[in-house]
Amino acid sequence: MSLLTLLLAVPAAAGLGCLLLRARRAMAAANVLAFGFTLALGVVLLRRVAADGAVTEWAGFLRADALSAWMVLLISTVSLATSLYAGRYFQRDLAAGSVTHWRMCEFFVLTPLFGSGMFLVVLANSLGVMWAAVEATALSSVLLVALYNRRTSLEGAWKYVMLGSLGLALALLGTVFIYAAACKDSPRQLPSFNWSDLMTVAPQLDPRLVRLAFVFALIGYGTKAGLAPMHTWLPDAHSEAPSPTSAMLSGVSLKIALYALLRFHILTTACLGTAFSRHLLLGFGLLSLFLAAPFILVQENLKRMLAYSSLEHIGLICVGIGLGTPITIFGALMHMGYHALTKPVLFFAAGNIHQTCHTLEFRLIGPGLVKVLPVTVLLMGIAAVAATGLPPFGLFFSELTIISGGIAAGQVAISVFVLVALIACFCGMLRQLTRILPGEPKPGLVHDGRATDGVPAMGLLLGTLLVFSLWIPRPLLDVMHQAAGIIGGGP
Amino acid sequence: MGQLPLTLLLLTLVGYVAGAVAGLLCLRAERAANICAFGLAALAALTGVVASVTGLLAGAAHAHQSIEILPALIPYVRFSIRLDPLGLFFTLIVSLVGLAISIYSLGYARGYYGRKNVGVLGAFFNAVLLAVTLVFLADNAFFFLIVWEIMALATYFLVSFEHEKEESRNAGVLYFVMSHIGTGCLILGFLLLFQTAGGYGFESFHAIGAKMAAGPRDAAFLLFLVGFGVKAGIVPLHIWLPVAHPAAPSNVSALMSGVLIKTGIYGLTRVAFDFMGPPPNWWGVTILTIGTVSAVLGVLYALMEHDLKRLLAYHSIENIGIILMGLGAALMFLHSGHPLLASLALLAGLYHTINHAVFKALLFLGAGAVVHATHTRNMEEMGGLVKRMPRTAFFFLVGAVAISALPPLNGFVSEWLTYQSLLQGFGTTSSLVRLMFPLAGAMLALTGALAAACFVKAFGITFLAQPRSDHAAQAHEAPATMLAGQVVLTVACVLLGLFPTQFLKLLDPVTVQLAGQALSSQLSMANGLVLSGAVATGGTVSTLGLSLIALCLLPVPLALWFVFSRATSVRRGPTWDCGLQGLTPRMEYTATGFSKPIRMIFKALFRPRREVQREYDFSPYFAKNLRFESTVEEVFQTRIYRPLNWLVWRVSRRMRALQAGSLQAYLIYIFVTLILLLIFAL
Amino acid sequence: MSPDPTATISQTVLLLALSPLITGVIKNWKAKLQNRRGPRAWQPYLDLWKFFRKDMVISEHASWVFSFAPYVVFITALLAGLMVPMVTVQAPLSLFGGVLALVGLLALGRFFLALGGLDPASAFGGMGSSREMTIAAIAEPALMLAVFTVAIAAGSTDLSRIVTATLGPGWSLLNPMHVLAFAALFVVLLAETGRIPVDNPATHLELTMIHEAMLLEYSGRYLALMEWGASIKQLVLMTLLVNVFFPFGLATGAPAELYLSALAYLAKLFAVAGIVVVVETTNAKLRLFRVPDLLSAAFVLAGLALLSTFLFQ
Amino acid sequence: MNAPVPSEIPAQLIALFAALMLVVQLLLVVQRMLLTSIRLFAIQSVFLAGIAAVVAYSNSAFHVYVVVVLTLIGKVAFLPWLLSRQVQRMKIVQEIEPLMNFPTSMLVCGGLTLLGYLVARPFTSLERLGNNTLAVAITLVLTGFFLMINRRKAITQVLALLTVENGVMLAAVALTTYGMPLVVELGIFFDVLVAVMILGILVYRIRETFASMDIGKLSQLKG
Repeated sequence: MSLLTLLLAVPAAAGLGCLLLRARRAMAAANVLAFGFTLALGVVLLRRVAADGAVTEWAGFLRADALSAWMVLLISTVSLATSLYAGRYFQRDLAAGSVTHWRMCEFFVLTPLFGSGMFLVVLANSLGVMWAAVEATALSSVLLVALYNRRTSLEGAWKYVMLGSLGLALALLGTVFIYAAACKDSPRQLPSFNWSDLMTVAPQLDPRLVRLAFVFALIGYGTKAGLAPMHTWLPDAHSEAPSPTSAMLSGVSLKIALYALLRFHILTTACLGTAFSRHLLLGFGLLSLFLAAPFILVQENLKRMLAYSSLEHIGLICVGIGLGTPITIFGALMHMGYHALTKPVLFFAAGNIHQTCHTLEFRLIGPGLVKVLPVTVLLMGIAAVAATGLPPFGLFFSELTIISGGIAAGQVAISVFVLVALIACFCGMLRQLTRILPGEPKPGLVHDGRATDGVPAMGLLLGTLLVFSLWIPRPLLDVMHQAAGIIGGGP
Repeated sequence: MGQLPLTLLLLTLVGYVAGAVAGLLCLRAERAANICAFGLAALAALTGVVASVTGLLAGAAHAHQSIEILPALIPYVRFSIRLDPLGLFFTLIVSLVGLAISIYSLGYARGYYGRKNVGVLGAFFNAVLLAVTLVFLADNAFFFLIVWEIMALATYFLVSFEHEKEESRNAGVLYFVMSHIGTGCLILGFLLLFQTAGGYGFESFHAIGAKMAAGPRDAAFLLFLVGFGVKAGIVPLHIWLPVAHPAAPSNVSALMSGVLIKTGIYGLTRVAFDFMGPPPNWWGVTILTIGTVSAVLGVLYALMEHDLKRLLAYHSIENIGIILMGLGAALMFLHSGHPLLASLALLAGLYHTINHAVFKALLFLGAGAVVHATHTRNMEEMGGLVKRMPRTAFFFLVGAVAISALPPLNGFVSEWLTYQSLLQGFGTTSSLVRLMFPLAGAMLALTGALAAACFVKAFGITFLAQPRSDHAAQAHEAPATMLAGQVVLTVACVLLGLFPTQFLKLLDPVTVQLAGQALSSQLSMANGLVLSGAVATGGTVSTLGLSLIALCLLPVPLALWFVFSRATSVRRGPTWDCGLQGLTPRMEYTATGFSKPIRMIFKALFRPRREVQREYDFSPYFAKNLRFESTVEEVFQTRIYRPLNWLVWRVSRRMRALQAGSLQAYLIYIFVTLILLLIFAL
Repeated sequence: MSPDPTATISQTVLLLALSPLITGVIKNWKAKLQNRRGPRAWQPYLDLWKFFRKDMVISEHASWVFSFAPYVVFITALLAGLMVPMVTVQAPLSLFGGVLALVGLLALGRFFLALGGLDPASAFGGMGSSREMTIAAIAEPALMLAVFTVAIAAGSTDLSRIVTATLGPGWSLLNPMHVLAFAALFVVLLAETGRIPVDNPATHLELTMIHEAMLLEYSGRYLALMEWGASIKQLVLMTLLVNVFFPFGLATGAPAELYLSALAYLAKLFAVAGIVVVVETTNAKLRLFRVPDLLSAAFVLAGLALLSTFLFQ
Repeated sequence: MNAPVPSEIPAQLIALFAALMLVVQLLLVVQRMLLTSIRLFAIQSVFLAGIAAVVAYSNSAFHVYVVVVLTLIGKVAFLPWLLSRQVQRMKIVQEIEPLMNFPTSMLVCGGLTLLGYLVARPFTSLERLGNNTLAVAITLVLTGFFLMINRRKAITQVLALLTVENGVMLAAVALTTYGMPLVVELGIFFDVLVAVMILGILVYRIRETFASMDIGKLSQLKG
């Protein structure tokens, strides 16, 4: 079987397989294997794309260009780490009795399906199929969010699914419009709905229709990508989901929606040849950045704070793309990757903290975690340093790249704004984490023996992060440049 | 010897890295960790001293080659360093002070055995030294920013090293937040330069200011002023400094006060003299004014402190001010086209930089020993230590004399140079601006005198008279390593004070590089015995000569004694107690009391607030017990920062209402956005 | 250029010999002006002799700093004196330091004086030190500004050069700069030498004394050194005042002039002493927190002097 | 290019059905009884299916019949059945007071209709069949959206969501000659199906936990 097909088939198979084998270890192993395999496939795909451009299968139904390859890598890495982490996590949850065995199975079944859904998003060539796949990811993750079946988690799930599917309905309308725009020239036979073909005819599409289409797509996929002001579901879902799921939602799912949006953005730019979509992206990105900081500053719940920080990063990525110069787009892509490697670690650590302190409220956790969960706190600290954009980690470089690109593009005001927002977010994170990590722990809490949970997963991500912060291998660099070219409307 | 300095410097860097790694490897074995980490740091620092001295002696020979220490892996980030005189000079500072502090730490860290993780301390200590050295050597804006941030990060961990204390945690946060804001300004500043230069290499920034439009140029200057000013702790960006320095372990405080804040000075010098090209007049005026204000306010606030380490921290602000006076004057001279005077003023500033590094580190080390011995930072609970820790007391006294700019020690020399440059600056321009020079000089005099007052208080209350608490009474002398560290710096103080003309030779390449004049030959007369102002008629001083003459005069009183009073005897007796039953420590003059006249005179600034509660039986004049509390207000804290902070919180809480939890509200957000966009798209 | 021994030695001797006399003369004249007989003019010599002969009682709390201070005070005063031109234009140590060094040395002496006051753990000493340092601190800017004014005029901080400059043609008695600077420096002199209206050298009333409070625990030869140092300091400052502003008859080299210039010098010195006496008798001591007003007035005067150099150039 | 010139009849039919869909939508807005609302939705879907059928017939595009069938099975039969079963289980018959009273809601809907027409006006030329179908579609989407905002019961929100879906499908039919490619149609169809089922599950769980369907109660997650 061939590459892309495998990418889709393997996780799906793993997920369905988990329906049969009920043992926790077995299911966890299946997940790990599946995503490990996809990671390998991703690397192969990367090499092939780097070597000879886009890969297509099923008569162009599946198509992977540089952008897709990049996303495939992110998805596989984060999912792999997640499934690595999930095993121990649910072991402790089962022990604590906070989930039933049945619910746990739900997780191990749905997660690979979630994963393959995301793969389909980035591999599908037809915009319609892409839409369906996005919807599928949303649906598969809803039950994951509701896994704990607490009042709050149900609430979070409900908001997530309502806002999500509403947004996706709008996105579908946008998709329809694009298709309609394509139809108008070829009334006889069914026009191709493939993105690649649409790109070729883009200049002939009806500009007004495409504008309208992009507006709906922006609102629709923007909701799923958590762009302000459509982001409101994001903190609820992220904070209520089990930590592995939060990691996947924040690490990749947001970026997947963004990817879908990007496809429209590219198409729109190619059709209109104006900065229409760029400016919209820029605006929403700035709004998200601006909104994130104060919420981080006065946040009372650890995972919600992390969710808002994701909002900030998504905003930054949008700004990078919206600025639209090759440098900034490249920076945005870097940022996607680095953020995907960083944020899950924070969520894993939050998961450990949650399982030890049985709460996520800063006030109740209190100071002194470093004495309780030394290893977790160490890794979390590193991840936090990375996430707040301090060297020697990649986000520092990507942020600096975006800002400097902005300055070079003469957008001084925007760059200054971005910088200010980033500093504000930094201050917020610093203050909040200082409330819980250092200090003398509360009398109730003692050094937790099982504190080394999730170290492999976090180690994997942080190691990758550190390596790729200091050294981006040649083919990867090429692919990223290609991807930047694609987004930038290049070849 | 062309490549020697480079090789040695690389060795130094490797040494710091090794120290950090060693510290982390020996996490469990604290003794080993202590010895490895700080020992390696000391060795590396020693190498650094040698390297920078040889480099400076070699002059500008290999100033313009930039060396990649790591291959460039991320696009357009080049990890390149350059051994130019300015960088080498500051490297000398960090290495010299680092050497002393590392030796000291060998003893100091023992205090943490069993309580804290010495390995971590050593690792971050080395990390800071490494980062600071690289800051001074970096040759690429990106690289500079990276090491700059790493420096801030490592320092943050050191400041909140004793994180069990709420105080240390908050201090760390405050420090990091301020520093990060500063970094933001630096990033923007560098990007503005980059816009014109088109590269991030420092060589491409050289004299870039000349090519820039006035607007961006001034903007860049202000950004750099703020960015580096935060680190240097200029008023009003100084608030983190008196909070962070005391909270850190004493060896770290010494490192911060001696070296870390100098990175700000380095940055300003680098930018203003190397990058910005011929400066407009108001730059110099601004820096001179800021310097003056910082100097006076710093020392005034220092006088109000009775926390020994906070007092020293405020003095750092003062001395940064004095350094900036020199730099500002130099900029003004550059503007008015007097390279000679510019070099003189620059020289004064840089000389004071190294002097302050030396004696402030010395004082902090001494304070560290005292705090170590008395378990308190409150001077009101010390006293009488001169008998219990005589050596520490002596070293502290030397430091105090030096920082009070009293002859014959180094503080006097650099301030003398500053005076000279200010004095001769009067003639450089005929505009009203010239009046700034003598006024700045007068303020410098005020600063010096107040500093003397402050250190009479600091030394007198801490070390002299009777112990004011049991801790002080049972204090013990510091271990040998801690003393050794102080010895290094004491010797440095004396040498820098007595042999300025020899030392100034090292600074020649720096002034040549930045102001185009080598001065040491003009500055030294009578083959190095005498230091003269730039122009021979300007005035001369010879600390060495004065000391010698003083020695020659010493026989006079001795002779008098010999002649008149051989027969007299010496008796120890109680201090006159007005006929009471002996003096108790509670009758001594307190630090608060000592500074009261100043507090009264500068009421307008301090807004002192006093509370007196006395309980008495029949008459208020016979109080049974009396509680007196006197506080002064830190104007910038209460007038600027607290309101600002409050505002931010208020706004954030308001915005939080957006996320009210109702699905309808969220839907409405999307709905409105959609409709607006539709209308916009039409 | 390098200091020649004879001049140095002779000036040292002169300083040592002359300083008690000035103190005595002032005391004596003051008494006369107040219709008292007063001590003889040479009483201070006898006092010093007496102090040297007496046994010493040193506080049990005192440390080596206490014993070290007198020597520092004494020697710094002497050193400072050696930088001021007294009878000849060329001060012996002018090469080793000008007016800045002079101020620095006096400050060094004061530093140790104050420490010596704190050392015996007596509240009086602490009070004295605190007040001394405070007054010195606020006197310093005025002093430095006045010094700057003359130094700028001369283009040098070297006292001999300043004196020669003022001797030169450019100088006129009524130059406003000189008048103002002189006034300022005179006020500073009062403050630095602990004279009414700033301090009362005659009092031992605990609430008013400043300088005496620091000496309270000293006795015997240490006290002698302290007193002597104080009077040398006073002499130095007076000399500075007279020779910088009225450098008439200073010998420029030829030994023949020496006698003349010595006479002129004494005359000027006694004149200033007279002024001091008049001021002391006609004024009451100021409250401590009034002193800043006086000194800030001096600062303003010096500032005006500076401004005048700016205006009249 | 010789597109099949639409004869009058289909065009009028489509216009008629579209108008009827809009009318039903407005009825939904003012309808309180849950079961009635569900039936109204079913009726609306019937009209949608009708339009699709007309399109299929007039363009003789056979795969569009598939859409018709799917719509009939799914939106007319299955989903209403599912929802009404839920409602019966919960034994609540009518919606509590919506955020806006009915006159205001009607006004708002009027405004939205206007907006829909404004947005759609440039594109009337693109419509193959009928006119203003697109306007109706957009209006459906907007009013459905408004309905979602306006109602508090979980079920009615689901309904509203479905009407939005209808609007989208209408747009799809109206704007494109032969509807979308079959895969896409299928994908959309099944997504909607699954979505509603999952919503059903959630509603069920919510009822279990909160003993109510009033999503006004779902407001603990703040800030």
